Amino acid sequence: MKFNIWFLLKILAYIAIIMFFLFPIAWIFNMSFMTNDEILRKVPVLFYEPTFKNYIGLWEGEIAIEGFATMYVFFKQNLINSAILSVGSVSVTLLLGVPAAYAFARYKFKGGEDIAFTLLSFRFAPALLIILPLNLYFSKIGLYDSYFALIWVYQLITLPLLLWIVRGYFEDISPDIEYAYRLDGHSWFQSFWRISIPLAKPGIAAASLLCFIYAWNNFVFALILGSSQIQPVTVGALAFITASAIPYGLIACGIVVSVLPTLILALFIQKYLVQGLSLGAIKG
Amino acid sequence: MSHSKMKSAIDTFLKGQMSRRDLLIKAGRYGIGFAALTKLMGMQVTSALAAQDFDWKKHSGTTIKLLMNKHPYMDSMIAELDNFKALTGMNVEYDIFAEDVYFDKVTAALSSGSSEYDAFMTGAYMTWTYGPAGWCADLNDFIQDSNKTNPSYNWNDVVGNLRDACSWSGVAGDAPGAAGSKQWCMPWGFELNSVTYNQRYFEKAGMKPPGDLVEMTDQAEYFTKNAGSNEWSYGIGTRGSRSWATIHPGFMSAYANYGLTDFENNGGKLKAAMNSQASKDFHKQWVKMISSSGPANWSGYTWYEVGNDIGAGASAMIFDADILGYFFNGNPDNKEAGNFGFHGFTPNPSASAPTPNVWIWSLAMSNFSKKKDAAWYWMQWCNGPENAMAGGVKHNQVNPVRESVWASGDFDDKIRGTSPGYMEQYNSSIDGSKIHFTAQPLFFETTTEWAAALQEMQTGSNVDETLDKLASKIDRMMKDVGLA
Amino acid sequence: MSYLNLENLSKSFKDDKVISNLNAKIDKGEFFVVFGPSGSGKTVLLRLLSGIMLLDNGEIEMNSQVINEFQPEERDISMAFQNFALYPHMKAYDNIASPLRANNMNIPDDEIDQKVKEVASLLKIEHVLNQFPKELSNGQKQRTSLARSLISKPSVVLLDDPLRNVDAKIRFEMRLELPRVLKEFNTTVIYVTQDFREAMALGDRIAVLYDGKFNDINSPKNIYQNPSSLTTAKLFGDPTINNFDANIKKQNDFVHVEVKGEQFKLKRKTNIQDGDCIIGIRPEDIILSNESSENSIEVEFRTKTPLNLRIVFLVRLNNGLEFLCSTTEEESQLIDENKKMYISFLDEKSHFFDKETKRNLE
Amino acid sequence: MKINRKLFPYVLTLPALLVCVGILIPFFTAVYYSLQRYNLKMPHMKGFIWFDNYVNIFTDPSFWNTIKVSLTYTFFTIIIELLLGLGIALLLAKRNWLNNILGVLLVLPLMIAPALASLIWRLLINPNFGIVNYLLSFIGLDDFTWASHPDTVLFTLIMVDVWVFTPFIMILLLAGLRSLPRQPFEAAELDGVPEYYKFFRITLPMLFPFILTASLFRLLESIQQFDIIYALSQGGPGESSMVFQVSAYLQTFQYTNIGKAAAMMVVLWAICYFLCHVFVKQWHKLKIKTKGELLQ
Repeated sequence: MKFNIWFLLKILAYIAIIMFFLFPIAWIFNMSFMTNDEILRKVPVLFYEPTFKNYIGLWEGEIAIEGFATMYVFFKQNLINSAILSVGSVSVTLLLGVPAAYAFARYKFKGGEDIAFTLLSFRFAPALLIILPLNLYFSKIGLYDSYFALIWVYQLITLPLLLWIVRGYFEDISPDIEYAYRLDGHSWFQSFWRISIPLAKPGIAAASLLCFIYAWNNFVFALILGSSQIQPVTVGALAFITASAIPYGLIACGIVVSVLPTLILALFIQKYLVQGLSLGAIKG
Repeated sequence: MSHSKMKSAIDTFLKGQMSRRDLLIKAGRYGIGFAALTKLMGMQVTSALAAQDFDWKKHSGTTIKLLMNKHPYMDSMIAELDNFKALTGMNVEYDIFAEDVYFDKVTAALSSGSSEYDAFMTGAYMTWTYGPAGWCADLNDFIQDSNKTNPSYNWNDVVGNLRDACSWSGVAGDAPGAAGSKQWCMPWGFELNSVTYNQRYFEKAGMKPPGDLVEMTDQAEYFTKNAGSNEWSYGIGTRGSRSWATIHPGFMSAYANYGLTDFENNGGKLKAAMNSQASKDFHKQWVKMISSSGPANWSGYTWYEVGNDIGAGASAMIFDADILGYFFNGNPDNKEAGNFGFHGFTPNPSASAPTPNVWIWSLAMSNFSKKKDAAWYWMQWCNGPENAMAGGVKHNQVNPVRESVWASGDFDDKIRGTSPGYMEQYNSSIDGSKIHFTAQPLFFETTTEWAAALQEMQTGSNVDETLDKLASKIDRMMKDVGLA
Repeated sequence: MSYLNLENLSKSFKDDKVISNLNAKIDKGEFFVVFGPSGSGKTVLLRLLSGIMLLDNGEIEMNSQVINEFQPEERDISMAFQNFALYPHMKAYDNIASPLRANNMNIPDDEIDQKVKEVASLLKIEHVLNQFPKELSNGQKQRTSLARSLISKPSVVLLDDPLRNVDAKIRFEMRLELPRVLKEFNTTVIYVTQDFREAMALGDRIAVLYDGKFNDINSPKNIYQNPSSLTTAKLFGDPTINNFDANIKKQNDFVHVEVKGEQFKLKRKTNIQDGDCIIGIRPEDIILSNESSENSIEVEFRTKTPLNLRIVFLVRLNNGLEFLCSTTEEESQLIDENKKMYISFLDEKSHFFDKETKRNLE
Repeated sequence: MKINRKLFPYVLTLPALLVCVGILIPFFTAVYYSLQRYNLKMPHMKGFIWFDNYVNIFTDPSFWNTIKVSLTYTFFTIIIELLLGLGIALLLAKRNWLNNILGVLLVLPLMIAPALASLIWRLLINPNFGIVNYLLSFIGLDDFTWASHPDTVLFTLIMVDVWVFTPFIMILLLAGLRSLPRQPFEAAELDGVPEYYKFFRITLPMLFPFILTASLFRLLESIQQFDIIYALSQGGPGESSMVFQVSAYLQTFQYTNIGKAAAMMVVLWAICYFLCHVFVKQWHKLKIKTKGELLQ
């Protein structure tokens, strides 16, 4: 009987988790096929004729409200901007962060921990504290409104995150495995590339996904440091609210579309995430 | 060719010698559709301007950049922008940001002293910050300079209260528009705070729009009490977020209607006046109304939720910007679109007319601009009489700031056609409308604190004590900057 | 001229001198065993030789070339790790092939294949080549690791206690097999162990590592029979060597020994000085009997226990001194513990050590 | 090309450091601002006043309220997210199709930008149209006040924060759980050790470094949370949900009181620095305990 009670509790836990975390998501998805009239009801409508108007509008960038006005959205450009900013940031972060994480994990060197802590401390410099001076300097040196500048600033968010997560994974790899590879006649770089990185892959994958999400969702840096030409979806989606309506369906639709790239990335990465480091002898 | 005949017809129309209806009839006769007519009209306006004794091409080839808020005004400007480009040979770029973040963007951009943007949208209150900070150019330097301003611009055509509201001397307590004021911005479109109500609901309840604040409270209570069996959910929509935006619309309009002021001005020294007995009584009435029959989540309500609720039929009436009602009434995506009535509201039983506080979307010129003269070309075009007319008649530039637009039959037709009662609301309110706040540098600090105090009162704090606390807090803030 | 020349090697971690002034000359093709108790720095020594760690001081000379600053991959030295250090994400095959795929080798795939299979068959692991390390038994892991260290025929192979983590049966098998396999590769082997039997079974020479240096470098037989110090003598032998503070006096062909008032004499020659020293006698060099004889001493039986196919007796002298004696199974059966017991010493097999320095005095 | 082995770690880490160091200039500029009377709209009053801004905020009771609210918010979000995230990670640790799919789907809340997520939550809990409110009405909770009453506002904000950020903890702990070496578990199973003992004596200690890393980052974010709070309550009603970032945001962008805002942010920075320092120290201690110090 004891087994059954545990099993029941487990099922209940699954249901509770799915309800709390996924019901709002399902509802957002649902709303993206509704008109505002259907969304804004005292008693929610469950059966309605799904409309693709929101999706079409987003894609075409032009939403005509008959006999009233035409609303323009730049969502496609926002989406492209988000992609450029996020992919760019994560790439730079991987390039800079993975070797640094390795060094912190593997070597004890003078000032090493200080450097690691300093890098972490960038993470807790409140954005509000630095944003105005940053804007001032970027304007002065002509970096205002450039992808380059934003990708640079995004490193403050993504780099420490990746560094401190991946570092732990490198620490879990027995150094002997790398030494063995060196003794086989491979250079440091080869051992780093073929041994250390593959073995830390789940950590790198998880960290990259999180970095991507944080870059994708960033709001304030892009808003202040860029013109509307390079704004990501987070800023762009706010412009759906007009003086004549809060188009919740459109907002929901924007959320669905803006989440898709991240979701696809997560599905792609999940192979590494769930694979885990189940390789047994990794810890020496 | 019919086009040339049509052009002359348009000229006649533009000179005010032909009504819009006649023009449309003529166009129909020549087989010209509405779209083509619009285009033709734009061209004709442009050519009319181009014919002036004014060098519109002076800045040909110059590119200016605007920082704009996402707004119907902006949309109507963009729709006409090609005409400006054709007229001047200039190029115009613009950055548009959502209203939620727009002013943060402006503050960041201007505080950096960057010459990125030449002109931008602003509210009058914001220039109480931007002006003293040295971010805005004084537009008097341009308006008064006949070399820079085209002869038909006619600044005095702009509603006087609004022109005043957009200027200030920078001295705390000085009224906007008083002697020594600098024209920090110029009005582009504005809002009066009045009552918009759901006619269907009011008919069903057998009511007329409220005559004063007490009646409004009673009516709102009726709607809230009877929400269960009806479509609506509550009686009265007003803003309630912890922000200056909660104070300036309906609340301030009503406050002023009772003859109350935010500060006592003793020769440039300001003393908070929110805790006068009359003010306390007013607050009690107001808090009673929103507590008993405002939205259940009032303390988070922003303008777009106020609009959304009446648009979706949740609230029976709102006391907020008239254009909010106008726009939500016009957008057929809203369930209750077309059902709204408009009502110039006099909260104080002993007052004779409404005294709406105004919100003015304005245009300002960045003091850091390296192309001020060129930017001015765009500005005088943008709210010049021709474009204002085009915006008012063809687009959604409501409320227009020029008397000439209000006087035009076409605009009148359009408004009466789409929103019955709106004109009456406007006419009854406009004379008493102005900025009822005391102009002073801590406008945002004091109004935000005020809103926070309102929230506290709404959730049960003692009104008298809360207001005393608020007043002493504001006095302290004033003292810190040497104004008390 | 030796092939591998270690001169004054030193390495310390913070204040801990793990290796200090270690010297050795190792010949080409030699099976050189480094033996030492745990924590004596054996692994560190191998890491210094392989280039994983850098020396503080000294010189490593290989084939007349100082290789101190060489990267691990440049040294032509391979190593089998105590924990095997197999690449978990590669199959056994790829683990073994790894050294052949290093970029300076340029070996075609079919040749690699052939070599992997060769060495796998030599080590009897052909059937597991397609498995991942986590699917292998410890013995198979150990052979894979060995195969990887040998396949590229490096000049020097370092084996870091390779039999430590495998069970007794495999350990025994491998002890037999290793010399044969290593011979095939005709390579210089430095083999680290903390099992003196393993050291004695495998080594051409044994270097005994403690106090950061090699204290004996000698053939297994010599080390056992003529340890340079009491410490070495204690390390070799199980049960460990009996040792007592003693006073000796040479007389004719005899050495008179006095230990805590008890006196006996050993018939042997020596050149050491009369006086205080430490005498060491291995348990198997003590004859245990129920009958007294010339030079025998009466003892009291305390306990006995089997150890490594021998029986170890603990006996006590009248003065309270305790001895460990070990006998074969058969011998032990001849001894009746309930009767009086006597011990006597194999005269030549006793060792004298300096009281202070613990050096062998002979 | 040969790089000195002593220098090598620096070669690997310095690029990352250099890229971030650019930020130090604006940081120090901001610290400098915090020592000035500096309100953009009152340029004539600008001047160096040493620590007056700090004295002012620390003598202002509303700032202490801000600290209290921020720390309360941080404490509860972290505790709840940690427990929930750990629970979910344990529930999903076993590999099967359901867990694999949930492992991705449960990250969805994190994928929605908090600024947008909050907008949707405003609708979900809207008393007139919200589905959540509608569902709650069946259990008699239809007039739950959510973010519009001081008694419930923190609960509401924490709930949304938990909804958004629990997945962050979950991802890290799930990856951590799955990377634990198997030997100790196998050994424990052979010994027939009970489940709870296995959890407290093996799983939890081995997972601890992951837990520390995850909570460290959540801590830094939570104490600096802005999007969710600003979108849902703007710090209200009254001062009941006024946290650091909202307060500093108002000072910066609405009141243009740069000096005071910078002082508040520097205080926040110092709190983060202190907490971070404690965490990292613990983290190192733990590492040494579980793994032994690296030789090199």
